[in-house]
Amino acid sequence: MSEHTHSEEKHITSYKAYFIVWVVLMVLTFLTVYVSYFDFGQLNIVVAMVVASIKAGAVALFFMHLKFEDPITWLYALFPIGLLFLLIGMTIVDTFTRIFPL
Amino acid sequence: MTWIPEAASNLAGKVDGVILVITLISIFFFVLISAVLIYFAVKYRRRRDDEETPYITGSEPLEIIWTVIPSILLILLFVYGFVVYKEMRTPPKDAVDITVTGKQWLWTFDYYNGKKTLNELYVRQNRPVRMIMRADDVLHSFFIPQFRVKQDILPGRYTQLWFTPTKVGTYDLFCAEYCGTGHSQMLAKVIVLSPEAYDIWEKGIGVDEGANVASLPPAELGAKIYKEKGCNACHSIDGSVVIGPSFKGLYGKTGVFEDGSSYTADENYIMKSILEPQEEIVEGFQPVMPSFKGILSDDEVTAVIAYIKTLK
Amino acid sequence: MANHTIANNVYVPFLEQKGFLSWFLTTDHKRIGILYLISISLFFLIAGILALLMRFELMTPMSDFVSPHTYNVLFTLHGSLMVFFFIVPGLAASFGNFLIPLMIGAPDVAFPKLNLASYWIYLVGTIITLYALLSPADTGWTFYTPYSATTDTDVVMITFGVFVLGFSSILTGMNFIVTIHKMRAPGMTWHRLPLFIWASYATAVLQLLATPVVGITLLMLIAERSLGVGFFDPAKGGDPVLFQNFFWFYSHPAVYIMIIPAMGVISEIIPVFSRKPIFGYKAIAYSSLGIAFISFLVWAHHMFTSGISEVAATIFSFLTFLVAIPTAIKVFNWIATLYKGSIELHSAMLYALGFVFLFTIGGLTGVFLGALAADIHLHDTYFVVAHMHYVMIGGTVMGFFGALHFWYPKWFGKMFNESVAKLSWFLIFVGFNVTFFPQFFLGIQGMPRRYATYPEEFESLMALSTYGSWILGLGVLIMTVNLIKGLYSTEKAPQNPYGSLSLEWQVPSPPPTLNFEEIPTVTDWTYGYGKKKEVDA
Amino acid sequence: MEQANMEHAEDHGLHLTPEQEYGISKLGMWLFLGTEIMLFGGLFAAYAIFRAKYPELFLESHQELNREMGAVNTCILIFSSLTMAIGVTAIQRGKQMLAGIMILVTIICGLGFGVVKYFEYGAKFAHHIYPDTNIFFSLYFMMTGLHMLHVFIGLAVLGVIMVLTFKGKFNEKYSTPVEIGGLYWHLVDLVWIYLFPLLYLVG
Repeated sequence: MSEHTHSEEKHITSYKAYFIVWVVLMVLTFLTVYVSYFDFGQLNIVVAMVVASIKAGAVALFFMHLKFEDPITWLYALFPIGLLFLLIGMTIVDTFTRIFPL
Repeated sequence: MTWIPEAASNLAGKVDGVILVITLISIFFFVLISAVLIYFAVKYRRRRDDEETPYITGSEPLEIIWTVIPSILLILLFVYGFVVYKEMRTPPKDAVDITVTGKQWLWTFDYYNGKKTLNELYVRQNRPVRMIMRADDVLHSFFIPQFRVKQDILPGRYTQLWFTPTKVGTYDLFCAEYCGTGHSQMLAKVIVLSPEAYDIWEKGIGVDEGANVASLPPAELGAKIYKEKGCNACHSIDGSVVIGPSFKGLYGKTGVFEDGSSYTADENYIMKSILEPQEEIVEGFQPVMPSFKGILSDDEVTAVIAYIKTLK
Repeated sequence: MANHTIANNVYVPFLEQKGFLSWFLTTDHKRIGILYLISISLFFLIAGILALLMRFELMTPMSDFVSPHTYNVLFTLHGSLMVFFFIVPGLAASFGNFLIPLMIGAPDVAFPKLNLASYWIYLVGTIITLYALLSPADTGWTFYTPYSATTDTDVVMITFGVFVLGFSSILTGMNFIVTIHKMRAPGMTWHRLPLFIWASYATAVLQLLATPVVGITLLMLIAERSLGVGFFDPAKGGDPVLFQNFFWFYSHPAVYIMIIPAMGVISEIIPVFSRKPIFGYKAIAYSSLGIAFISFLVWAHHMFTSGISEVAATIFSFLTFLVAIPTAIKVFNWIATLYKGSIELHSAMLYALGFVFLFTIGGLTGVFLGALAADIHLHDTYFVVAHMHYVMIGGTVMGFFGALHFWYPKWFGKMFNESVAKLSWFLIFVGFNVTFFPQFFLGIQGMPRRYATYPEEFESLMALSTYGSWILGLGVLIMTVNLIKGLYSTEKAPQNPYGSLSLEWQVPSPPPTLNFEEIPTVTDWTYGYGKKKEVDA
Repeated sequence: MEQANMEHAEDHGLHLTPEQEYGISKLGMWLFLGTEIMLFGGLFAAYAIFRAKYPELFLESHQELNREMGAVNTCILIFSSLTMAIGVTAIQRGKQMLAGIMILVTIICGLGFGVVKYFEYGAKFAHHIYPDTNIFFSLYFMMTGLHMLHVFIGLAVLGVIMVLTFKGKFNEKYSTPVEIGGLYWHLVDLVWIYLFPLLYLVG
């Protein structure tokens, strides 16, 4: 099983990098709360979700070291998200294309 | 008995077409696969223990053939099924509406002409009808095998289906979605009348075995109503408690209502229970019985009472 | 693997150690496999007896043996026990546990303790569900709302039991995926893996990612009953069909959790008894992954009449037809493997061929249910009952029995009586067809499922089906006795009675505790049977 | 090395090197995180559908929630994620004391999150808002409740890891449990990153 050892060499992230990510996360949190006080209609949820996804991406990539993981880990990190979109997407397709008689 | 029930609606023949085509294709593939399987198993059976076998690991042309041919067939079948489905789901503009309500465990039908029936659906031959359906409590499903139509009905929202009955006759209507203890008793009859007979029924003159019914003795008529109007879904005649009290030994029995007052099950009590079931609830039972006011005539109520009297 | 050395070379079979704790604290994948095997077999027999009782009641149109309510409880328990306690853990947990490390050349699974924990979780789920039997639910195994939210019977306990079981399934799946990724012996590349491993991998992915959805759905149902929330209650703005969407998002992949391992078993048995390399290895391997993936896309084909939109029904019908393609590929490849083989009709091979035969019927009748117009008529009738049993019994259970007979000597180091095994196969095969083939006709005639009583015109076919169930029951009884008796036989099984090339047959029967004295180095694929031409080498 | 190896091999029943065990455990944890995503996924799907169905109800109801408390909790969780990440790097560099303290801070943050949540729930109940009030609050209580459950599980796991860290069980050569625990804790943060805007901000 020596073939695996190379890819599993640990990558150690520096404290400084974590602080930068944390500052970015805090700024984004402040931003999303601030924006929520204005009414942009449907745009609100879009902005909120985009900001949340950037934050989630930062946490996953740096705090969780996904950036340094092998393709298999990437696959299993992304595949459930794809499935989740499928579940949400298709149930929405069903719910909102029903024809109501009367 | 034929392999598929009588086709008694305009849609039935089309659905049968789909079923038939798939059946033929299935039989073809099934015979092919099992014939080859048995042929190989016999022809290449082990005769000696040291037999040599060739090292064959696969064949790309074969893989492609048996991927592509079924794929094409399957897509064609999908399209065929879809085309018929689309027609089944698109009611014509001239269809008349009947509102169907399912509840544990009976069907009520409200007609466009103001009539209302229980567990009996009257439709006119060759006129398209649209069912606007809703459930009162849990899921049910409106299923008429001879018409090849089925649609679940749900509480809280309407679903629909349509058909044009093409043959005069009486057909079974089943509840096809499991709905509890009385599920298998949630049956109704679909009565397809010729245009003339339908007009008579619409004017309010009983056409279903009118003369016949009148000549029955009350207790026998009551027994008939007990089955046809769905009393049997909730009231047993053998003493067991299903949903409502059993009819066995009911007449003359005494008991208490939920508010504590007591009653004796005499003629008036039974009549009131049939026509205004929500007024007084016997202790230990749920207020679930629908009113049969306007569904059973006075004579019919009398007949049911006479029938209950016979169940000692 | 430099530091892998075991001092003693004395062969100690894994079954050697005795005592209760040596079983319930074991982390040996083979022993855990046996624990699962015993548990699921018990539930199979119990649920099978429930089925016999139901068929007995259905012999006549009236409700004369049990009351309608009891009948409803019977089919609910039969379905729940068969699905959640037998067939979902089924082959994956029992034979998967036993075979995966052996086949890939590993001493154990990646997380042995977690493996044991999975079994305990399974037991806890079992106990909760048995407790729920004090007031058995009458909802059907699908727990459809709003009936499940309103019935007086105890739905919370049984769904909670199933919820707990789900975690057993999830952890097992996770364990197997990691094992297959990380624990393969040197030289065991992906394209040398036995097809059972490919099948187990596909199954594990489904267990891992589909099961949590049913978990949360059942939690929502429990909240509906206990906290009064209204996700599925139209009176509170909820939607009963949403429950079905969520439920089938798991339960359709679950069908493949049940069947894919059986397909893997068949792919192992057929080459060995034909002495031929499996035909189209890559096609079978990738079709397992293909089926697993597509199975996430087809869930609403259980719901064409349930009130989903026409648009959704059309999309799902189309995707459903796609899933037939990889399935067909497998069947064709199995049959092509027989070509020019040297076929021995061992009982395991009979089960494998029976599988191909019955599964073909199950698959083809699935096409009826995938086609929109035909499904409208056939949905929720006995046609569906027959189709499902052809896939589940004709497919999975045949595969399970085949696996039992095939790996029996390896697992226990003993032999069963082969003639009796063939006889029981014959009874099971005939009994099964007599039981379920008439149900296709019942369904086409319009006989709805889950009926405690039924109109008289269906009586003759229903009675025939009941007679068949007796033959089937007798066959299973004989098989069970034969296999249990085999355990007490004095005859020792040889290491490799069938001349298989797979790794598990290269260790003694039963295997030693750590499987391999030394981790093997693999140089060829598993299916190198037959005489190679120079070019191929 | 040999010492560590023997110990964990014993632990594992398998004869794996710490490197192998590390790779195995990490892949296993990521798979489990995939499961968790799907577990919350059902609720997210329900949220998407009911929000699309009843936008006014969601808009109205979400104003009952305390945006400030939610924001404070978000900051707490993000900070705890930072300390957790620092703890992981510390142990990878062999600094057991620093790692232990960082995990302790993470646990304190987690408890703080729980306290804020306790007051939030209390305020809701005081206003007679319960899970059966309407669909929005059903979702609110189920989503945050399930999340809270994960926080508690995470706290228990981190508690054990912290004790072992202070006892010096982990070092630069063997830090797998700390990293695995960290991954789980970050997932708790990840889920909250979505729950916060969905429930508190846009409704």
